Amino acid sequence: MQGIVRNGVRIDDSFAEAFPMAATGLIVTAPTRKWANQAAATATGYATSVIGCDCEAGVDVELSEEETPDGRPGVRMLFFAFSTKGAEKALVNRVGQCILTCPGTALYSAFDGDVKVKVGDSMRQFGDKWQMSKAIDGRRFWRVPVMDGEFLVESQVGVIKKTVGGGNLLVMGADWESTMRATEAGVEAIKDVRDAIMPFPGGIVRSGSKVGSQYKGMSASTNDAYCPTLKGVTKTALEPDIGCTLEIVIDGLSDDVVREAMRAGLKAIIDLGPEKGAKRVGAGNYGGKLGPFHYHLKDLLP
Amino acid sequence: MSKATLDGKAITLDDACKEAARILSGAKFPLVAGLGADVPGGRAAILLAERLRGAFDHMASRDLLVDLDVKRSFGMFTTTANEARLRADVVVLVGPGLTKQWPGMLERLALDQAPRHGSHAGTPRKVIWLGPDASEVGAIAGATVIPASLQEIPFVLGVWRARVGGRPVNPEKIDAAKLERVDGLAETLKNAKFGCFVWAAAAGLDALTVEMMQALVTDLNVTTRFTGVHIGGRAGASGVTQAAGWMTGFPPRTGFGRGYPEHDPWRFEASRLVDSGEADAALWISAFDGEAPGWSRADIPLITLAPAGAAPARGLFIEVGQPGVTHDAVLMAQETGGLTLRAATARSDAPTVAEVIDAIMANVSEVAPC
Amino acid sequence: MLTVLRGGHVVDPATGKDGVGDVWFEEGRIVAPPAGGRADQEIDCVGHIVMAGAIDIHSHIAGGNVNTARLLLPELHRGIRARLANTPLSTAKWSSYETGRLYAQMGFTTVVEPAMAPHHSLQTHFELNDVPILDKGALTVLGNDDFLLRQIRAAEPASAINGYVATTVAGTKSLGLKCINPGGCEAFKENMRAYGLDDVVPFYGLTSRQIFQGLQKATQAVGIHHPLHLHMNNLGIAGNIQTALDTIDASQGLPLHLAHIQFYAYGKEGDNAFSSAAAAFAEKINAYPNVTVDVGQVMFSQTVTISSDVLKQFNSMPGAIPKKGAIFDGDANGGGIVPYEYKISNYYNAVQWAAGLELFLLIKNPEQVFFTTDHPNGGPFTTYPELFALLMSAELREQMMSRLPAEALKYTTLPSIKREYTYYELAQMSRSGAAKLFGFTDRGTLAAGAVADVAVYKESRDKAGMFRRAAYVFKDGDLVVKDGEVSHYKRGKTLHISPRFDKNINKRLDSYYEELYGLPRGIFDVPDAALPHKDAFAEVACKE
Amino acid sequence: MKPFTFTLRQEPPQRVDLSALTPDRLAGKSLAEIEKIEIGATRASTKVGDVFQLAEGDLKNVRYEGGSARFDLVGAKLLPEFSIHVEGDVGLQVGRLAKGGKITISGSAGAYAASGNEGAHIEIKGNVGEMLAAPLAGELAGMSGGRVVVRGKAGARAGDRLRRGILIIEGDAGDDLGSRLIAGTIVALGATSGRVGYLNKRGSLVLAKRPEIGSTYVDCGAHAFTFARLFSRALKADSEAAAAVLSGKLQRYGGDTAVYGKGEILTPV
Repeated sequence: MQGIVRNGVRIDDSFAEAFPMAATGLIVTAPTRKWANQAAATATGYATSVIGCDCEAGVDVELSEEETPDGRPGVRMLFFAFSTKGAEKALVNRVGQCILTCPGTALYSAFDGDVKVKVGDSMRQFGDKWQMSKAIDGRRFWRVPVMDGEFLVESQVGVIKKTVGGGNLLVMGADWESTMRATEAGVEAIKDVRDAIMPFPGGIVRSGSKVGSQYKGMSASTNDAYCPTLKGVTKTALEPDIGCTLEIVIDGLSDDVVREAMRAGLKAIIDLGPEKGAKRVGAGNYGGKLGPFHYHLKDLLP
Repeated sequence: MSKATLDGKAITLDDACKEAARILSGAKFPLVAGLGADVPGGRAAILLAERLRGAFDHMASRDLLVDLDVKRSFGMFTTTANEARLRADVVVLVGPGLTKQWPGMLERLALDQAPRHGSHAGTPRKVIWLGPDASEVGAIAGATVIPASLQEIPFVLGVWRARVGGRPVNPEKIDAAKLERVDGLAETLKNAKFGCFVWAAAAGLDALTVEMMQALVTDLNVTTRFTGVHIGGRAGASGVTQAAGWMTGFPPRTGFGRGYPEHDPWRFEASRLVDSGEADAALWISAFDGEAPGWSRADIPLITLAPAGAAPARGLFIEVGQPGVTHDAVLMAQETGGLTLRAATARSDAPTVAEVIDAIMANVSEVAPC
Repeated sequence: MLTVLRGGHVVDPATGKDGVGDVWFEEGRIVAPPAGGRADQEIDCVGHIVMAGAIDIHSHIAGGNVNTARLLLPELHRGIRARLANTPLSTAKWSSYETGRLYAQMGFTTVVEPAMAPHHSLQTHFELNDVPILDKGALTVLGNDDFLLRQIRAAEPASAINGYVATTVAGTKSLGLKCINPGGCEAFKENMRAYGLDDVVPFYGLTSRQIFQGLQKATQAVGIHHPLHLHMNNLGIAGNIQTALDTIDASQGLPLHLAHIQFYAYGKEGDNAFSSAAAAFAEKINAYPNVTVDVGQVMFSQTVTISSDVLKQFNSMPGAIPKKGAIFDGDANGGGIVPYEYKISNYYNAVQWAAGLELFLLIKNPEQVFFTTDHPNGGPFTTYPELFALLMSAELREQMMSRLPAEALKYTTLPSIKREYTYYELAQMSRSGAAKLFGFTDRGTLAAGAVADVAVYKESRDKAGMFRRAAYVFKDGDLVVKDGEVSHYKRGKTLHISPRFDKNINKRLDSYYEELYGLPRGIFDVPDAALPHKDAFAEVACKE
Repeated sequence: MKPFTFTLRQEPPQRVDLSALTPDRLAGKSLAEIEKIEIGATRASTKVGDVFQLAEGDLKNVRYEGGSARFDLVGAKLLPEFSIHVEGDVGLQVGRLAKGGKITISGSAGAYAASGNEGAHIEIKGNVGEMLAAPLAGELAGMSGGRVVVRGKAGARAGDRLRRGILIIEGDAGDDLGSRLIAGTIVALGATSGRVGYLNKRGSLVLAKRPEIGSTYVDCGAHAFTFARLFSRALKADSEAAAAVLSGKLQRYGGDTAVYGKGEILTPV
């Protein structure tokens, strides 16, 4: 698996394997930046992986007053789930618990999508018949009276059926500090890519997994080949100079977006170089048989 | 002997009918208006309008369409005057001048007597009069009079409906003392066994006001029984409306320009049709009292059917009898809410509207539909 | 002029005829084939079905409630087509004129309006008078009127009740009596929201059962041919089959006509607690030859329900489509006008549709069941041709059933019924049986002496098309329809009876009206002279 | 490409029904065929060619050079993507039941403008008659979508039974503005009179000038409404002034409490 070397960083001749997902986008606004960000952070919390969460979610981009429908500071969030139904269920729960409850917020659909799912329509009844409907330019909103005024929420939200979940980069370095430095550089670069999110904490996951387990009934378990402390006792994928592996996982609204995000992350990591950052970059896959989207690192090099 | 005149000069009835037919047949869009006639007269007039491919309107259309618009865009509860007389334990009269719109009202509704039908028979009737005119204030002994101008009535009804539903009203407009009185009245309405509103659109109520009243009736019927008696428009309006309904499917303000009836209360309003120049000849029927048309234009050919003495200065005039006075007439009876034959009280040989129109019709050739 | 309709397939159950033959008529009457006679006019009817003009026994075509429906729904009947010459207002939708034209085109020549309120009968007659071509008739509604309820409460002798019934029928110029939710409308005025066969009318202390049984007897006693025409309690309510079966049990062995029974053929099975109980209903009817019924078939369409069952109509208001309606508390019954749309995708409507067809197909004697849609309550009368086609073709029914909600089919026996009506059976239902029901001897048949009301249909696989546009229709021997188009109007009569009674009742009624209403009773009369056309009426003989 | 143009020859002698002259209904017809279309509504025939001179052009856009208060049903049932411009006045029911598209009238419009409009953007530079966006006789709902901008005055009962969509009236409104509102939004910048918002169910009346508040409207206080900010942005292109009214704090009067008390009148604080 000997790959290419760029700026001293070894690039595996490997590929990230990603899966189709259904995605929705929401724009939350609030009277202040603080409360818009707070709402977004809460609404996208506990949404790292569909393995154990109802969806994978994250902040796509912060929006300025000029960019939001109501002229207030806002945040654009993306939510990925296995199906449209799954996305709807997750949204209704998250908006109901995290946006409706959050002071000052209003909620809009971020895009038209292929189909619509009910969001405002599903929580308008919180208004106990005092809610009012407002339609403008073909979009419908509910004004739900709440204790600090009104919660304005769009009745339906667009879902794009064919999006991509699971783009990734495996960042490997000498130790935790340098590996983290490189990974964070990658994450920062990817943040600038619109329509893509990194659902794990700070965009980074340390618990990469493999398929299967020594325990019966567990379908996935720690990816021991990349665990530095097991280098001697397991069939490792790590060279002696690698002491830490971190992974960036990317969900995007399209194939191109994920490719673009991975390219941006890879470039940042390479630019940092092996001394301060990563010595090697790899990608996770399942042999190419499970996911239709394959991102070969060699194609993404700067 | 019946009289006919052309621009004030006498002509024979025969010639008058021929002349009328000539004028109307020659017009591009003739108007049959006024329609102040009994049911056979209105019926003949509508048939004539259809044959001429003109339009028809009644002089009291404004009033009849107030009630009809509420019925057809909201819904309506009504009853007969008989049923109100015999059963209503709470009667709410709405608006000024009801005793002028229906001179027999007080006697017919027997408001000073207790209801005779229903489990509540014999218990004293409660009468409330919202906004009577000055002469009517003392007309009913024991009635609760609630003064209100015509402009205030819709708001009062709104406040009643709000309070019957237990909803708040504007405290700047309705102070505590007033609110207490309204709430007392709302209780009276809710506790009625068979309540009844009585109103006349002709008193100046508009469709929004009547809709508010009927909406209140609808609300009250959720828990008790409530209904209404409406006082029909003048000059045979109710009867002619019924005839228009079975003949064309529509009330007056209906046109046949395209060869089938189209109902449009805006387009086929008589005065507008004349004043805009869209109608180019008019037959004005006003057999009850010779009321003159309300339009201002005087340059289109005009044929007037009216009783003796009501001839206008210009145009063709044909004297007709007064329905129910000089001849027996089928009219909508306010006291029964149905058609009835009214015998003549001062019979004469003046022709009926139906007879004159039939004679005109006989001189109109069938207009080939295009 | 002597006319012969040559070589058609003549279907005339009254005379048992069902085969190729000729029909002769002259001077407005059917005549026997003249020996060697030559016709002045000969019409080739080969390939055609020849029947007497059809009779509709129950169709709401006139009266204040019908007119309220017209005025209530201007947006639903906008015109689109100019009329032909010589047929004024024939394309004015829902007008009395269009009613005449459309019925005539389908080969109908007699239609009965089944709900004329005594206090509003003059308007009904005005409207009937303006239905061209057809002969008409009406049934007078009693059973919620104060005078009768007082009589029954006071246990007055039969002669007094008979007198009241007869003078009312005679005075309103009708063909008989209808009774609509007896006592129920009165109970609704007393704020009852449900009312069954044995519920007591407040104030009068009577049950529905007592009222209709009283009227049933009076109808017979005064020689009215038509059995009491009963609109039962609990119309349209799930589980009301019990009301219907109980009512038949209460029929005392006397003639009784149950109106639009489809609306009473409901059980409570299934997840929706609504199912067809038509099979049980039909079985009961088959066992009671004293009972006749009309179906009130539901046809999927936008329509408006018009009924003097004010209680039922009030309860229907929340389901109105479009959402409006008029509720009229009349002197006795009154009326409720509630628009509605029957949808093929609606479970309840689908069950209703199926229940109606089950009744048609499971009641054995076609002279015991009539084909109404209770126009316009189950659907407009213009859907009759489609209904006839459904009765005549199991295959067509199957096609329709495939479009219904599958769940609905579980709660009806319709899929198992293969019966197909023949022309003969159709004519029994719409001609001979209908004539018998009203005691008409001069119509519903092609026997010599009958009025020359004849409908000729060009035979076709498309039964609905065949019955919608008759090839020829003669009214009183006059050709009024050719190739499905009305050529001109003629004026039909309004048929009525004059039952015998003791005239003493009139004096009593005069003073009753004077004392209670403060009105002369004459204000409610139907004088011949009131109508715009002379000779509006024709009398039909009562039973001996 | 130039629009398909109807140039007025002379004021028609009667009202004319122009509902047949929408772009989609003209498609595939030759000029000669179009000239023969009957537009009269009386027994005296009036054809397109009697009233208009035609000039072929892009059928997505129809233009009338010259209008008349007798031009009824201009743009009736108009479909999305199409547009009609009238340089002049129109009569009754402009944009009746339009599904979408754009209609602009340089002059004034008659009664029942935008009646039953389902989605068209209709701009009337002059005044409109009574019953703007209202239902016709017997109908239960008025306009159900789209946007109407009136630069001048509106007649009585504008917005009657409005069900959805937005009316902007820059001039004065006639009596009884917003009667029987079902829902939807009316923004009125000029004076109002009569029973404003009578029988209002769930509609919003945004009034630049505070009206006489009726007995069944109740003061709910002054608030900053997020939806108003949203509307302010969305309406800016159509009416700067309407956008300005919506951009600040608004006093809310809840009503009509005779109905549910779930509609509102909003006026600038």
